Amino acid sequence: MAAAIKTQNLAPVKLIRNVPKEEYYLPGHRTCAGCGPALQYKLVAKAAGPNTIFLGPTGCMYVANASYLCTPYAVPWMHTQITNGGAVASGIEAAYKVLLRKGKREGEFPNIIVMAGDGGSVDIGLQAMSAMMYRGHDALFICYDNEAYANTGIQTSPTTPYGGNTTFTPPGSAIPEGKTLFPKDPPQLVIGAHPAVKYVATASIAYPVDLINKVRKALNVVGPTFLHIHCPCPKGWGFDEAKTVEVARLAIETGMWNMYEWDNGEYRYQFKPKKYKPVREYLKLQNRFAHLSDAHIAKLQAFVDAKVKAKPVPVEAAVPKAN
Amino acid sequence: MFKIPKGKEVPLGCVTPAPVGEQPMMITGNWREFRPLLEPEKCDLCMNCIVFCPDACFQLDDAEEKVVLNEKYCKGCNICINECAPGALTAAYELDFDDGVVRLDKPF
Amino acid sequence: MASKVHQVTVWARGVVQDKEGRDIANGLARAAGQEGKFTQSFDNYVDLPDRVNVPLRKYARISDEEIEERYEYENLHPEVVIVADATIVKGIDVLRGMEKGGTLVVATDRRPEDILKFIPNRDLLGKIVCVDAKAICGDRTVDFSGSEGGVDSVGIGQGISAPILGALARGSELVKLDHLDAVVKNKDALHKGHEQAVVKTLN
Amino acid sequence: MAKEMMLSGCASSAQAAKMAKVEVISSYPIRPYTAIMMELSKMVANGELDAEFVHGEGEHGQLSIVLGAAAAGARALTGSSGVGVTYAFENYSPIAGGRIPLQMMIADRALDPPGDFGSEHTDAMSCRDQGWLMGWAETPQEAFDNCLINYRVGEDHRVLLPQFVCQDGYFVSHIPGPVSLPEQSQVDEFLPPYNLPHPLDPKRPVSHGPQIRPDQGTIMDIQRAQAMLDAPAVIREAIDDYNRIFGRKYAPFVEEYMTDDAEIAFFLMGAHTMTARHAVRHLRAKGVKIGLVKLRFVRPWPTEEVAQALSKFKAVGVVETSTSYGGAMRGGNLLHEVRASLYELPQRPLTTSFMAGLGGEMVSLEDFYHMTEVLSKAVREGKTKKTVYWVGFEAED
Repeated sequence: MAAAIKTQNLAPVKLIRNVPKEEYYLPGHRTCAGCGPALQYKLVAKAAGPNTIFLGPTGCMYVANASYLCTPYAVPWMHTQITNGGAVASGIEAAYKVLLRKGKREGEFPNIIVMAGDGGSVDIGLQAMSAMMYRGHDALFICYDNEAYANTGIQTSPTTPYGGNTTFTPPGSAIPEGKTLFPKDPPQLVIGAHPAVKYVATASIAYPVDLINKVRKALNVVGPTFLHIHCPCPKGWGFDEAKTVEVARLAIETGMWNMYEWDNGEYRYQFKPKKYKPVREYLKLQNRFAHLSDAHIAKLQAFVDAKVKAKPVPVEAAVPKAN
Repeated sequence: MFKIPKGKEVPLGCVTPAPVGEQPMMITGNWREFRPLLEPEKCDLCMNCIVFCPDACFQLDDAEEKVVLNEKYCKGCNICINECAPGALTAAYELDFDDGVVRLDKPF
Repeated sequence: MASKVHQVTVWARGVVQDKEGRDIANGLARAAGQEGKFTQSFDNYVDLPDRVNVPLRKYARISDEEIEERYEYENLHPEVVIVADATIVKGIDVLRGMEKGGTLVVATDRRPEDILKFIPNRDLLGKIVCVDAKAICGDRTVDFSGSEGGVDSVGIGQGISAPILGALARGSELVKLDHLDAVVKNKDALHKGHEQAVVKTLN
Repeated sequence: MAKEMMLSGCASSAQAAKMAKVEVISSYPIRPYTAIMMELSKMVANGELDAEFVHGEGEHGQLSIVLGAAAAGARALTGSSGVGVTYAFENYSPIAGGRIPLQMMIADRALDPPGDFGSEHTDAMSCRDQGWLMGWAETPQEAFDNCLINYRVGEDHRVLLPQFVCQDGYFVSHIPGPVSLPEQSQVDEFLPPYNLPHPLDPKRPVSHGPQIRPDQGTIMDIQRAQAMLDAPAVIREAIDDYNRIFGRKYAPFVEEYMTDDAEIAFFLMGAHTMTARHAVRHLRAKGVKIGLVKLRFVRPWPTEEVAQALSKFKAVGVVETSTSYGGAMRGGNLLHEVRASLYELPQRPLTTSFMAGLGGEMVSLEDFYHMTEVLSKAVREGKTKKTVYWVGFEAED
């Protein structure tokens, strides 16, 4: 019944000097010096532009950004509980559909973007996120992944890597490796079971032009889309705050993070190294892995090796496409 | 009916106006131990400092000929120095400068 | 009327000095407790969660009698202010709430005069103590075990907090070096801080 | 002209929502409120109602969806029952604190364990202190009317609070009663379009809900407290207008029945009021000086109206259909508030609590006669024997 209202076509950016100058995530926020998630927020806001509504489930990107009645968002923004970013976005999207249809609001359908941490997306927020995607709401759900519950003081989340030292997985004589579990895979969760989703991608702050273009591609799609963005956290991971981008780059070079798009059933990879560096080079920059023994590192290396060698599942066969 | 002491006011429903250009109630220049210092003759406008600053503190000037640092908000993470392709940025100790930081009563 | 509660405020940088800043407050309180004083030490709750480089406050309180108002957010009237990273003096009114005649301890390689020029309300000070803590033991222990009310599993005064506490004992009667010696891990740095501190009396 | 129909509370509630022109609806199935959503989904499917119907992923999701919708500027409706009401609990305070005036219809139900689908007020009553308007309907007609009245009051800029519009599960929600459906023009005259002062709109960017310091928390609490203080005047205005436009005779807060010269009275809300009315009528015929006071709003609690209404009696029986385990009265929730309302009076009636209808058990005329005996005895003896009577389960009276 509802006609597609979105007509926008956000153009891709070719070079770093074509990155839009306008800022919608402004200076004046309480995120860490060298904050990876803040950097991705800035880039996402640039990519999306002024006709955007951000939703902020509880996490660093709520608490550190919106501290003490100050927010850095030049566009509308709303806090949501850590549990329900996807559901609140669904309601806003539904409201805009009906308000535009009835002529109560004018203009282009807004970009609705949920900016959820790993906890607010694939842990406590999973149900609301999955439902938003299942129902096909026209919204972009971003999981900015700093691999821990950082705002509460660095506790383990489902995306904390094996061997990560967090305040809930401290290494000790009985549990020497710290975190013993291997992480959830957010984009595969989304791709694997949501027929309404047409576009999923991973991105990294190390490659800002690629990140901006993936955001724009996702926003041009009518329907739910998902981005999983790697955002190193100097506090939680224990590295020098000047090295945030360097650590992000190294994650890709070692295979700890993989850059790809899933575009309506088709995988495309970006920045895939010809030869991967050993994960040890990535680990040694970070205090959270300082306690790992050679055996632990070998286990992590084997996990990464298997991951980078694995062929993606031909998802068209597994999940039929919705119209 | 109620008397709200100054400094404790909260807008109705905790809805605040969106900031314009910057959030002047959260000045973060005083977080900085080392400030990035640009040697203009080395700068080739690679734009890395502009793109990689998490706090949006670097911008091109109006003539688009040089990059300008917003010292009011720069937290001194020095990502810009690490990412500067031609090596035009160096870290300078903040106490070596008399100016460049807004002095606040409280941390925020 | 309850007896005077001596307030000490520590300013440090978020994350990179969070534990060291807390160590200064905890070390001071524990050392003063050794001589039978009533003490408390606590983080500024509103400054948390701390972010890398954010200026944050840790507090200690020392009294000859029981401290009656223990449940407060801030030290509103510090008589001693300790600045673990000197650049903080440029961006924050660290002497806010201080009565005339207070003491400022700064970890810096600069001279007291060089620091004082950044402090417009310096006439409040009776004394300034500078110590080149970084040169003595510049380590910044980063550990989250003692944050958010947890129990510190590393111990007090391993890094930069040790020489700063030594300097404090030079410039203030609130705590004695002997008592700090019993509490602080890096005793060498503690004593060097005590010896090398530059004390300048003002007014 | 108004149309007379036999409708269940669920069906009448859906009719009211349609006439309120709700724009976003979020559903999740749980008995017994489900039929509200069944009716609304039919209306949306056949084009009678132009609204977005969003299938929530649970009650928590339902409340989150309508929060987003109402914050964006659309009139929003959701609903639930029993454990569904409590599953959504996290959302109640943010919605009220953010001053988002959406509506939640509750057909009440006992909480687990174990699964009991009977009517009980405990589900909604557990949520009564979050800053939502709250009241119960006695009939499908009142359920219809309360939807419109609550939207009008909640959306008024002097109030801006969300609303729990409650009805007893099964008794009101499922048993059809006569409902007079007004003309749309009457509803339009009564209920202006939804107009949130601060919607999420890229043309007028605002931030909803940044963090505050602990010393600012009281201010947020005061805002909600003030809204509850301001609500009664707005409720009175709305009820006056409602009665005028729709030809009803509602009292804003407490309705009295046969209270002239009454010595004893029942105080209650919701479905069982109807049986109590008939009990009172029969008892009057036998010469018992009894009346009834019905409560229409639990929040804001009408302290003065309750005190004034109850002060003239010698004994009041508070009929409770909710539990407050270990509370001051060891019974339900209403007696706490009734006694607090009476505290300042120089002459207070004897009060006692009747735990009745819990878990959905029916409350019969006989039960009310029995309660009347207890109250009459208290008047004769000048004191109550017990503070709380579990009706039908006391070893001795």
